[in-house]
Amino acid sequence: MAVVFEKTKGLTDVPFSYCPGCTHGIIHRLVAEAMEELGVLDKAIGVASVGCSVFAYEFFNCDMQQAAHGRAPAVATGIKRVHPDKVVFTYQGDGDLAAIGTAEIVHAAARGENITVIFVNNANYGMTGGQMAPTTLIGQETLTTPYGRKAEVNGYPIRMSEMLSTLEGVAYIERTAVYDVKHVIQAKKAIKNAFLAQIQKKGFSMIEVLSTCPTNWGMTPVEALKWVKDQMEPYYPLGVYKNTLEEVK
Amino acid sequence: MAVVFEKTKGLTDVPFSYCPGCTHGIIHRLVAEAMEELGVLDKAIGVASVGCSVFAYEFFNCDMQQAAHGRAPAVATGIKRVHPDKVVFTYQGDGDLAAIGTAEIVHAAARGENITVIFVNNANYGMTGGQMAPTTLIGQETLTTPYGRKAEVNGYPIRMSEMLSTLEGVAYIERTAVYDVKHVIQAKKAIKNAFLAQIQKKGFSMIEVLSTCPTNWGMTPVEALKWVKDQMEPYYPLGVYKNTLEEVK
Amino acid sequence: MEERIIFAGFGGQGVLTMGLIITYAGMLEGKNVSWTPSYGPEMRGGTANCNVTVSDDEVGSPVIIEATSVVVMNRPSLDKYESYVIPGGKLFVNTSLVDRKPQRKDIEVYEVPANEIASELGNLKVANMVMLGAFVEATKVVKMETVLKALPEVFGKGKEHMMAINEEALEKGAELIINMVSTK
Amino acid sequence: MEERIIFAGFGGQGVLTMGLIITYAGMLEGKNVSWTPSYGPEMRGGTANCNVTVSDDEVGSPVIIEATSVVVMNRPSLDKYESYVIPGGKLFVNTSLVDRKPQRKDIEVYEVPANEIASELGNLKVANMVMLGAFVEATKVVKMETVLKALPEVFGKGKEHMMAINEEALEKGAELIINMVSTK
Amino acid sequence: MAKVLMKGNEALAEAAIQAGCRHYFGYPITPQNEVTAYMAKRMPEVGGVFLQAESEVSAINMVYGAGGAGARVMTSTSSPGLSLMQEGISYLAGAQVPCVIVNIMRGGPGLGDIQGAQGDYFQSTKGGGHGDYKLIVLAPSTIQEMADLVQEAFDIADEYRNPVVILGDGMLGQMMEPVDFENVKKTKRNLPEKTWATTGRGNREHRNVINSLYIDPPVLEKHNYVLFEKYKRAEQNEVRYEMVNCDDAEVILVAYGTMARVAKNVMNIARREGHKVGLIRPISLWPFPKEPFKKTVDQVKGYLVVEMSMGQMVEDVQLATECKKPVHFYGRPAGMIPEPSVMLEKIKQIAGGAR
Amino acid sequence: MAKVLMKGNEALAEAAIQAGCRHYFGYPITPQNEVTAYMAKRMPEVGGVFLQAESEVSAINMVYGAGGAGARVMTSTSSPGLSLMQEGISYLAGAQVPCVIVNIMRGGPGLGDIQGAQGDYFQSTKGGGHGDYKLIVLAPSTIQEMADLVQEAFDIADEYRNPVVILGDGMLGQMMEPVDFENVKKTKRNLPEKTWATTGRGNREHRNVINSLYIDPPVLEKHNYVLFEKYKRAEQNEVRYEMVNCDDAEVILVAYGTMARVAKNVMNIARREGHKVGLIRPISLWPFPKEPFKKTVDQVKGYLVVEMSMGQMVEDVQLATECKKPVHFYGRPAGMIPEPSVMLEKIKQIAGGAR
Amino acid sequence: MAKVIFNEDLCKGCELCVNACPKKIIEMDMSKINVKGYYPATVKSENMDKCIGCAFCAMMCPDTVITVIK
Amino acid sequence: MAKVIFNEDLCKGCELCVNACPKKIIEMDMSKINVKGYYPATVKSENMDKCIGCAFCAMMCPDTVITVIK
Ligand SMILES: Cc1ncc(C[n+]2csc(CCOP(=O)(O)OP(=O)(O)O)c2C)c(N)n1
Ligand SMILES: Cc1ncc(C[n+]2csc(CCOP(=O)(O)OP(=O)(O)O)c2C)c(N)n1
Ligand code: SF4
Ligand code: SF4
Ligand code: SF4
Ligand code: SF4
Ligand code: SF4
Ligand code: SF4
Ligand SMILES: [Mg+2]
Ligand SMILES: [Mg+2]
Repeated sequence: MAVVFEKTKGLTDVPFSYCPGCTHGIIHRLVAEAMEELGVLDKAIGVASVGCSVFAYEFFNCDMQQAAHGRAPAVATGIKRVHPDKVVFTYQGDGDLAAIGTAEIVHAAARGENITVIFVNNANYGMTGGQMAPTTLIGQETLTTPYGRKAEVNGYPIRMSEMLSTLEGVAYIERTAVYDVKHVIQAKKAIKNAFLAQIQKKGFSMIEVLSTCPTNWGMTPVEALKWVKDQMEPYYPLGVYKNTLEEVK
Repeated sequence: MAVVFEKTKGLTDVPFSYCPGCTHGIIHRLVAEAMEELGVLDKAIGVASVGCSVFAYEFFNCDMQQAAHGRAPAVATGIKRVHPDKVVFTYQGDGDLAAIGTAEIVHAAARGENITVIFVNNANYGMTGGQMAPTTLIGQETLTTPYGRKAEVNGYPIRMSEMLSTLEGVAYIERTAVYDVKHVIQAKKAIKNAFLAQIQKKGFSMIEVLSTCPTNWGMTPVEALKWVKDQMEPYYPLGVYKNTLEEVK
Repeated sequence: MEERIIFAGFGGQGVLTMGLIITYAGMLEGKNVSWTPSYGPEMRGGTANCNVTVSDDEVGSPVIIEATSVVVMNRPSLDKYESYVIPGGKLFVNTSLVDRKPQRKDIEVYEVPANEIASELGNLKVANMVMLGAFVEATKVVKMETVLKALPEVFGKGKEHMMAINEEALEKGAELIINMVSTK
Repeated sequence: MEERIIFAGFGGQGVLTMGLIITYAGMLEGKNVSWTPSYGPEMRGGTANCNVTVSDDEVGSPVIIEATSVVVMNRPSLDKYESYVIPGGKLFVNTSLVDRKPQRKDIEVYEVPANEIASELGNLKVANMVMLGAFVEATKVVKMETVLKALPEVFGKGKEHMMAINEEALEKGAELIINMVSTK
Repeated sequence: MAKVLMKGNEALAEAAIQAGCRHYFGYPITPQNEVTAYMAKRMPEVGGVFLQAESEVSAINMVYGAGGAGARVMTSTSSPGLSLMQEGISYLAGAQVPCVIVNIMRGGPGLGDIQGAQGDYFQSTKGGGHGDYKLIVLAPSTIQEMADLVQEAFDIADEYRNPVVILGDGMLGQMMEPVDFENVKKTKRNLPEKTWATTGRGNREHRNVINSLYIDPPVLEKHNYVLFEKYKRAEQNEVRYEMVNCDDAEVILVAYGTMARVAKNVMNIARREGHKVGLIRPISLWPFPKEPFKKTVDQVKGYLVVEMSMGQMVEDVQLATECKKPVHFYGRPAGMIPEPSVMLEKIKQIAGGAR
Repeated sequence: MAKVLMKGNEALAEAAIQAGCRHYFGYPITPQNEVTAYMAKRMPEVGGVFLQAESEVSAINMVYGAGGAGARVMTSTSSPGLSLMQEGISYLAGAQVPCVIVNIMRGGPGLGDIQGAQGDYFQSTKGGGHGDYKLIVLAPSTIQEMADLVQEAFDIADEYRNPVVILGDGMLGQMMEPVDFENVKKTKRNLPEKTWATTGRGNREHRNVINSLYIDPPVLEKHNYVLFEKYKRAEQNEVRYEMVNCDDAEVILVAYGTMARVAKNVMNIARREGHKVGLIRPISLWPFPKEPFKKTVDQVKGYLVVEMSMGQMVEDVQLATECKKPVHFYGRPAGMIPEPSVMLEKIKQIAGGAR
Repeated sequence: MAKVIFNEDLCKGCELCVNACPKKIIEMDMSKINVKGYYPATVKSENMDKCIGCAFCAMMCPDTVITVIK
Repeated sequence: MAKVIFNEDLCKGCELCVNACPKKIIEMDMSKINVKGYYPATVKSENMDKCIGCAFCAMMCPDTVITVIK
């Protein structure tokens, strides 16, 4: 009998620290598989951000740096400018990327910095116990929007993929989800495309992944998947927002 | 004989500190006239940013705060949340707003913060002697792009009006210029519209004004106007990018 | 009088609540009290504990190194906290989930099969209340009646339906100690 | 020997350059030198000045309070810096743009109609060179021939066409002093 | 209102609201998240404003705007967040904008850990930001005191037109103790009206301007002297400390915040063992209390400074004692609690004459 | 190469390039703009990278990335910019990333002014960022020394895996003096290979990780001790200072950077007037030189610390002298130069026995 | 014929695999608690032959618990 | 009949008004230097009656030098 599916070499043996059913784990696996399949693990340098995925530096089986909250794109820029031929990526949450790190992500994109960003949008700050993120939906209850997010007070959720796609330096942006197998497969394809854009030196690439936070959403993991599909996806449409990739076989 | 044109009450008696022919002076006047004509001078609170216009707090004839570099939208937010019925505006350069202050402007816009932003785009950092700004054109020589701005190294100029218009909290955004009388008149109309949006509590409003920096561009003031028209305007198209205003007579 | 108590177990076993109830009851009885929880990501499916002090005097260090009592709800907590008990102090062990005996001989050990009793009561979630009943009976840090007064305050609105079973669990735990002592 | 010199005037009058030439020449003559400019937004159409020290010893404070010489190219600079000259020191005044006499009696004053001479030479921009010629002749801080060597270094490429008139201006300034002294 | 059992973070937040704070700007960070969450819940109830900023940098600048506009305003954060606020803090001090800044410290440097620690003493007391300025820094050691000092902090901020820092740690933020809000002192100060605030000009004769730029050095220098006159007043009037058992003490422990509670325990144990040990607990870390050292320096054999850090306040103690007696130090960083047994050992050594 | 006349900012930049720095990230700010401009021009010529960041916050984090990736990397800024870098600096120290950070100080607090000043001494030497860490801080006082110390700074950074700060001021940045780059010492240290850098794993056995997070307090504590072992080594080996005329001095001036040049002048004047005056010039501000004070404290009547600030280094001098002799202070903030006549007056008072 | 293997001690009992399996053969083993304190997922041996080796379970598992062979 | 009045001491000699005037009647007065050190803009008295009071000059002046009456 042949192995149909096994754990990728792109991950270390350290067990994930995520809550049960948190899709950070799936996304980690996809990134690791993409790197393994593209054969870039030995020249990859990843940047972990501050959020639940802060320990990503223990999980990805490649060189890693841990960046200050929101600054992963700046750290990745520093690395990439030293090693332009290595594959550099960041793994960032929505609080990290869309709140405190707004300037860094916008300017990395505008510079066309030749890095790949994995952007995990779970509509809240998981690590700190479930506060509002810039991506929190209107009406969504969080620790800091106990009466539900109100547009008049907190403004509107930001669609980062759309916003960043207005910038010329961007080579590839796609929004994906991992709430079922079909979307997991598509997400992996997207992540591979993003790395390919970097390998082809096209410029900045980012994959936004709609993810769950069952713990802070107060749902079972299965309910959480459904919430992504029913509540998040309508506001955050999936799809390719920018693509300058050369066709590859 | 009647007075056809005289200095607005919206400005103090302090002479401008700008270089000869710098259009910061024209833009100041338009903002002040707009406030005077809308009758809001006594309830206006302005925020000066860091750049050549840092001394704006001496020029506008209303209460003013001087903000740290890039943080004017945050300062304005603080003010507006204390005095929601006052008219709060910021006056920011392109280094201030589009570089160091990127997070603050994006989030003020996303929040639909009910303030008015005057954004003076002169394609460089005037105050510090003419370095590259995020808005510096490809090929443009500055102190920090002595060989001309190169897309591969410094990325692409950011079109802030376009980018911010993707955000839902935005009520009004228009890009204008002041290189001739016709455009000066249009810019003033735009600035009035932005204040009106605030008065109508529509949310965030911003007027981008293409401006000159004859000193650092190494041109005469008249040449500088022409450069705005010939070089800047094609990359930064003028026009209304977002408008949720109710029609006013 | 100063009681310094550590409650420890898996996250989800309700050890923070146990501590909180004692703290609240202590306050109701006019004592000086302090409650300090563990916090942070290790809580995520990891272990939890809290330090509780109930004292006639001002409460000094909120962090307990020399505990008058320790309550352990699982094995890792026994391993970690057995040494914290002062000589002559009390150690409460949830034998349902702890598969070894304590090694200390200079302390009083109370063995409480809390999960089993709770499951007899029909709700595994009240294992902590069983243990708490035993603890209160054995230590008399606070009166059982004050604990009953503290319960609704700590649980807050919406948990009224749980009161009966919580009280029953407390009683069962207390009974266990009464029987233990009388048979000693 | 330590010469501490302040050059001051409007921005655009070339006072920083005057200082730089002396500094450069001093360095060429093996002296210890230091040049400190004013900077910042007040330069924008405002006043400019620089502090130059030429010394046999290590240069101490780069900021000059007790100047051996002061060169003022306009009226505000005279008002500000007249008091900086040490007793017995030298003050050079561009009388073309300064409409009052210095008040100090304990110093040597040199009156140089620099703009007028420059305009006679056909280029207002070399007023600073006229003044510099006078200054060098009167102070001998550095040799005129070293100044001539320093010129191309300070002006850099692309200004070769200005050399002749610059030299002429320096000479005119120097002549003025020579005549002044001989007529004294 | 009877005593209520509350987390330090929550007591602090409630006390702020009772002190008239109606504007809070902050950004989540452990271990102060309960402040943010509490404000999010309570502010709408009292008609106040809770706004989650996009970062600590923005939060502190919103504080600047709101404080400059005349509001009682607060922000709270923990160590890395406070580092991000340093530019803003320097501006607040320079422009004389009153506000309250809470730092619930954790282990550092960098991302460090999230346990309560005291490694930010220098940052708050000496100046983490640029330029010559001072913050008034208060360090509570009980939950009741957290509530009490917050009230005081707003008053001090308004009286001096200066930012006031509440320097707590993760332990104080997370622990629960009973608090009596009746107890919280109501303002007794004669606070000046905020005639300088940017409220819109209205009928006012002059424009109000909030600013820290003085491009002409002599003017900035004058402004610096104005600030330092104010600081001198604070040094005279705002010093706070607690002395316990110092009358006959041969060895005096010096500690603040959570650490002082541990030190008090150790002092009691040492007393029971027959050692004459006292405790000085600085409550205001700036202005640093020099009097208790002046009063005791002749009588003691030495001081033992204990900190949950590698040693920071110890320098101020050395300066306050004018080096007349040995100042010993024992500390642990990273959120580890210095061990009572080690403290006892050191006390004995000092009592025995160790230098 | 003969002596060249250069601005301090430019000499610094050129020296960095000659020291092998090939990566510079920065953001414009007066009075250090010439560093940025010079790097923009020169880096492409030597195949290096100049990148203008979108802010100082980004710049310092780019430095983190590049330094962690093994490069010799530098940033430069002035006071407000350094405040914005504090979080990043704490991370750099925590993760042990070598780099050189230049602060060309100006007057503060807040926006202040743009004249050279020395108000950021505390920020750099005590810790403007959060947590327990130390930066090695070098303060040049001539343009030649700016060049020399930059070379040294890169070596120290690499040897200790720690950020090194060059603390200059606007005056030093803007003034021109002749520099001899031959003079710049070439590295003599035996620098370890950067086997820890994230260069991509390649054939390496282990993964390299740059990190400052140690969530378990005992582990973080151990890491803190590792850092402080390193700092202790630095305290032993990296102390730098200059002593002038101290042998027979009754009064010793203490000053660093630009201020030390003024002090030297005053010392000479005082000597001419017959006063026995010396000068101690700390070059490393951290580790602070204690030896020159140990050596002189018995012989002098007192020290006069002069700073272009309201008084910051004075505390370190008090600590270094162990309060054995009076330490007097005279300073002016805001970019104003303390007046020689006042200094002379004070010298005479101290010589006369003033306490 | 296909087979799934659970690295049981890594399982957090989230049930995403249960939810994903088209054959509905995965269930939680309530008879044991793993080292992490969860009831782990399992396929009863009698159901294993219904497995089609589609690996849907493995693709949805966030904790890389599952290996699939065929 | 219209007239422009220059607040001469505020003028920085930038010539934007010169450039804007449709009647081309504004010029720089090279005969004097104002307090700021610039040659100020002016309309020669013989040209003033050509002024149409359009205020273009005033609208382009960055330093609020010009008042227009009509
Ligand atoms: C400067 C700073 N501010 C705040 C924090 C606290 N903090 C840690 S994680 C986090 C939010 C993470 O949210 P997100 O990026 O959405 O990641 P998630 O946990 O949801 O995956 C915050 C605010 C910090 N560590 N540093
Ligand atoms: C934190 C900080 N960084 C840098 C500076 C220096 N600085 C002053 S103005 C300026 C740029 C201003 O450019 P812009 O906003 O475009 O305004 P302009 O002068 O062009 O009108 C900079 C970088 C500062 N004051 N504070
Ligand atoms: S808190 Fe939320 S995002 Fe973080 S690990 Fe748990 S479920 Fe995932
Ligand atoms: S430097 Fe440029 S932007 Fe600034 S005042 Fe001068 S011309 Fe205007
Ligand atoms: S491989 Fe497919 S059929 Fe088999 S257990 Fe997994 S999901 Fe079910
Ligand atoms: S998806 Fe993975 S972790 Fe979740 S229950 Fe199934 S095997 Fe366990
Ligand atoms: S008002 Fe019109 S016509 Fe008259 S001077 Fe001005 S621009 Fe010329
Ligand atoms: S536009 Fe104004 S400032 Fe410029 S020349 Fe004309 S009058 Fe003078
Ligand atoms: Mg998130
Ligand atoms: Mg600009």
